[in-house]
Amino acid sequence: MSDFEPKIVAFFCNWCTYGAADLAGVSRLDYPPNFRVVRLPCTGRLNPKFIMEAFKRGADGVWVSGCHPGDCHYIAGNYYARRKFILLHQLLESVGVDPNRLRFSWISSAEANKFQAMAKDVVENVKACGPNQSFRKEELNLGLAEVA
Amino acid sequence: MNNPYLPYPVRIAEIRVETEDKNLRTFKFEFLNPEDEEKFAYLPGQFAELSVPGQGEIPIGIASSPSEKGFVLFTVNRVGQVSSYMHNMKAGDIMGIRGPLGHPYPLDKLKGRNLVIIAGGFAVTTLRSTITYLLQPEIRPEYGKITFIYGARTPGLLLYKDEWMAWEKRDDIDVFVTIDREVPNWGYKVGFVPSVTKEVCPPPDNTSALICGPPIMIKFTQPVLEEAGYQPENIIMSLENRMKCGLGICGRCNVGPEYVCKDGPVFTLAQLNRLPKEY
Amino acid sequence: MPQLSEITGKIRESAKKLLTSGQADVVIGYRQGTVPMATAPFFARTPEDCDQLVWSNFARVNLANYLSGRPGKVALVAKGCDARSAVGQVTENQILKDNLYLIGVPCTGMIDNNLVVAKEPRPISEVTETTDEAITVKGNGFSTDIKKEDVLRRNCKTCVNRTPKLANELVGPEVNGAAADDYADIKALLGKSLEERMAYFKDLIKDCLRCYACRNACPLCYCPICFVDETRPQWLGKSTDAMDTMTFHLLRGLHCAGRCTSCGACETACPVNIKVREFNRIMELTVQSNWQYEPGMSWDQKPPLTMFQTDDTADFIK
Amino acid sequence: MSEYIIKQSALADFFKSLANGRRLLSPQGVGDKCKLEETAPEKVSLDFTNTHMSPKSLLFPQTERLMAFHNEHDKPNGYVFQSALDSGEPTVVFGIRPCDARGLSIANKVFQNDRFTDPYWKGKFDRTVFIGLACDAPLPQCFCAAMGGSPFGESGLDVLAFRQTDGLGFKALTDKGTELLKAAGATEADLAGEIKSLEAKAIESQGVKPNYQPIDNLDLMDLFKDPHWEATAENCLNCGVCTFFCPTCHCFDIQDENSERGGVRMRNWDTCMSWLFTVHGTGHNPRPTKTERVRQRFMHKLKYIPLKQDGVRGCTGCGRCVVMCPVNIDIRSVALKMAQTAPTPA
Repeated sequence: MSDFEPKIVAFFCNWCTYGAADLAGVSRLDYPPNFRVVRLPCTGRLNPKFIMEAFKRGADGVWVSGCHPGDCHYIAGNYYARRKFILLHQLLESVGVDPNRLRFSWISSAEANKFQAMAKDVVENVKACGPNQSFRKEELNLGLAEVA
Repeated sequence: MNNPYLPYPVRIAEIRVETEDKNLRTFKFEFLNPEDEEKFAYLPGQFAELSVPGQGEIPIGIASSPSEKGFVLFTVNRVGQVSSYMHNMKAGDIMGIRGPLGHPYPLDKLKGRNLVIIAGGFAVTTLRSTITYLLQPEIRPEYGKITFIYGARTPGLLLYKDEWMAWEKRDDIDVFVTIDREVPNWGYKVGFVPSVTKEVCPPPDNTSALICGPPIMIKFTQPVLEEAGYQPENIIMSLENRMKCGLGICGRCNVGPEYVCKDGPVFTLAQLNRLPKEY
Repeated sequence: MPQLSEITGKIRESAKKLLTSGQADVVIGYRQGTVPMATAPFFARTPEDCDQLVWSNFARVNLANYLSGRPGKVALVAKGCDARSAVGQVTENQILKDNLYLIGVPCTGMIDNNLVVAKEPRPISEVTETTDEAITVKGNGFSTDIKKEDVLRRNCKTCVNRTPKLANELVGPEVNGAAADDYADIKALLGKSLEERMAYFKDLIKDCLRCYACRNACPLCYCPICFVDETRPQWLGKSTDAMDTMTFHLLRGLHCAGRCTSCGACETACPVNIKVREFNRIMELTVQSNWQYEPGMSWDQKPPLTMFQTDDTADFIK
Repeated sequence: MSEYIIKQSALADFFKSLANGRRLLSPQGVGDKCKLEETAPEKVSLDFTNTHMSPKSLLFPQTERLMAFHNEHDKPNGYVFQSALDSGEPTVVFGIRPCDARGLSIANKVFQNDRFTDPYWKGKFDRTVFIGLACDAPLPQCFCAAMGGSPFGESGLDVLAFRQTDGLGFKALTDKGTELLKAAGATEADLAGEIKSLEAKAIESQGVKPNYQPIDNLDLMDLFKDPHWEATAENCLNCGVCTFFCPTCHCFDIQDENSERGGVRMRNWDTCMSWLFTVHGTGHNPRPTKTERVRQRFMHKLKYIPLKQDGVRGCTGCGRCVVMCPVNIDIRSVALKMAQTAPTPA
């Protein structure tokens, strides 16, 4: 399991965590390269179907990160988002999705160090869960002989 | 057994941007296996399913004429998943076509008659096929006078410019091209297709009309023809509906008991008058 | 113990009055079904129509489903849960409160046909019901009495709000529901391991046909285009893939969170008898424990997902 | 003579011989779990009413792979669809009800229509022998006789079996069926009279037959334009239950799915009750509301299919939609309303 490198889909708010990732980069702070980042205008834009789509297509983990409560660029987007997260988090855990696969965080654009630490923590947690085998679509059965 | 769901593999030989808004492109396909071209024997008015592996299929009228050998042409509007994907493909790419499907315009039954061919917008595709077919030297004498009325919103939205301009110079076809509103240096007609039809369409005696266009054009052209004395049996139209199989099986394109894919897409107005308007 | 005929009489009387006085253009209620153990929604538009309205132990469909976007003045025959759904339709601006009249029927629960069939597996050709406490099912050479409390729908057993308190009128004596729904089943489920839960839910939906009867029977599902019908992008495959099916059920549960009134219409509609309400119940419990919110209990409350508190607790967000 | 008998004592051997070299399917389980399943010969049961779902999925699965491609552009056949036709093993179905067999024969004329043959359906159809079991005690929701069928109907079957006091009687209906019975050692007998009287009794037990005949003679457009459709559809929730359970509903959607390695083109059951079913790319929808969609379903069953299939109705009277519909839309009532349509004066 030690050589398992998880694929993690990250949804970052344009105004904070995305900037933090940038800052971590220019500050030469090392963090694991397991993320495919989707930039959102606000975590309020995060439709739960995005997260389902990521898992469905085989992501081993999902990380959603936005502005600290009170810091939303659009005043209240992350407050609404927080309510959605509460439901989604509970629902997925209830149906047996390991909560370590799904991370929510608040990281401002100045918090490059927090970003770095969080990125490492997310990857470690997902690694501990192992590859996502139970909460994804099955590999397509092509039902064909290999191409000559 | 022949599998009608399985597309013939084709290569995109050429892509031509047809309109100024770049939403219409004409794809020229060549069959990967030459014997498939023989199996794909078609007549004007039929359509095919263009099939992009992994994206899906779209039913599109065949724009080339059976007289044009070695390739087939389709003009595709950018609308949904498959057509948008196709608009990003390039010459040399491989995809598939499946067909020919549906019934052609009943040209063999129209021999000896005059034809008025009315097209609106990009629905001109199968009529381009028809005219190209009819203008072959050995075919042309079998028909009477041919009148072609073609309209689009603006000059930039007219397809196949080189071709209709060449047809215009011929004396065995009358060509009337029109746009909705006057623009500078426009040397042709101005006005909607129904009014141009009213003005130029030949008398109904021994004449059949072939119409293909957007619903709104058909809605207003049909009464013009009827007023001019055309019988519903002699007004021939091509329909479209959402389709999947193209074989009269999957059940969504029906207009009453008739499947647009299998029993159409070409119907006479007389037939349509006896069917629900579910198209 | 009210006679069903008594309630039926009052519903008809009220409906006639509403239609003649012009207070309603249509009264949506139930009529007798064409097969045993069924009723059908019925739209009464004239006083004569009203004689077809009935009350039954099988009046399961949630008629609030027909409210969304309906023009004109509507009167609705509503059980406790249906009335809450109707109130929800008002709070979600699907219909104006002034155009809605609720004929409230205090309800003692509706019957689950599957439980009847479990008790009496022989083909049933006739059902007689006179009170809201028992039914008699008859078939070729048999006649079996069944007590309603033995064959109640799951949601009716734990129903707290049986009397539609917000209705414009009540056509029967108030009834008391369960003291409280303790969500014991859901809590027991959540006590299991992740693997067990995943296995449970996968097994739960394995027969799902994706006919979407649960969605369409639900008064909350009035979106003009449901996410399962979106094509660009297409969020859900159309095959019987288990994960696509799971996605549908999870997102349906999520979309109903804070809005579901436990009317059970989804489960009743399911042709393969999936307990689809499991997903809704998880969400109900979450909404209640976080925001102490119960939908459809007042005309002016805001649904929990359309608002927020700056101090909402979410310890899992790091 | 095409009738045969097998005594109770020899039935076990009969089922064994059916299973010889073939997959034997028969109804197993009770209630909503009753379905056609692969059955060991000793497990075949005659004690069932009907399967929960129609048997169409046997020949037309809810999801079926049609073709696939490998995502290898550089290889000659990479990125080109290859057929994934798989007709499965030779199969014998014992215990299909005549209504359902009739449903398959109606769908068969769609899948093998005047212009095209669907190889996926045909492959499985040709490899399957259908032995029907006549209904001697139809259910309250059954109305096959009113729809032109019979509890002893023969359409779509290779053999019709029926209960006798000692064992089963059989009527061979195709060469396939005769062969099978002979191979199983069935004894020839003259049962025509017995079948006739049993059939009459079974039909009688369905009660009074409503008369749907006027629909056949009414004009398509008169039926279509009749004002009752608005009210008929008013209840409808537009779910797909009726279509998914119907033995003759055959509509499907074709979908592509991808992975890194390649992709599959598959077909999935679809339903005319769905808005998406007919919507055009432009957003125009020829059947925009539930009224049109409900009308389409009933017109298709009771008018369009009869027009295309020599008067055979597209409803077999199996009663599934009647009991499954969450809002009790009963095709029998709808058919009666249609039959009462006033024709336009000529």
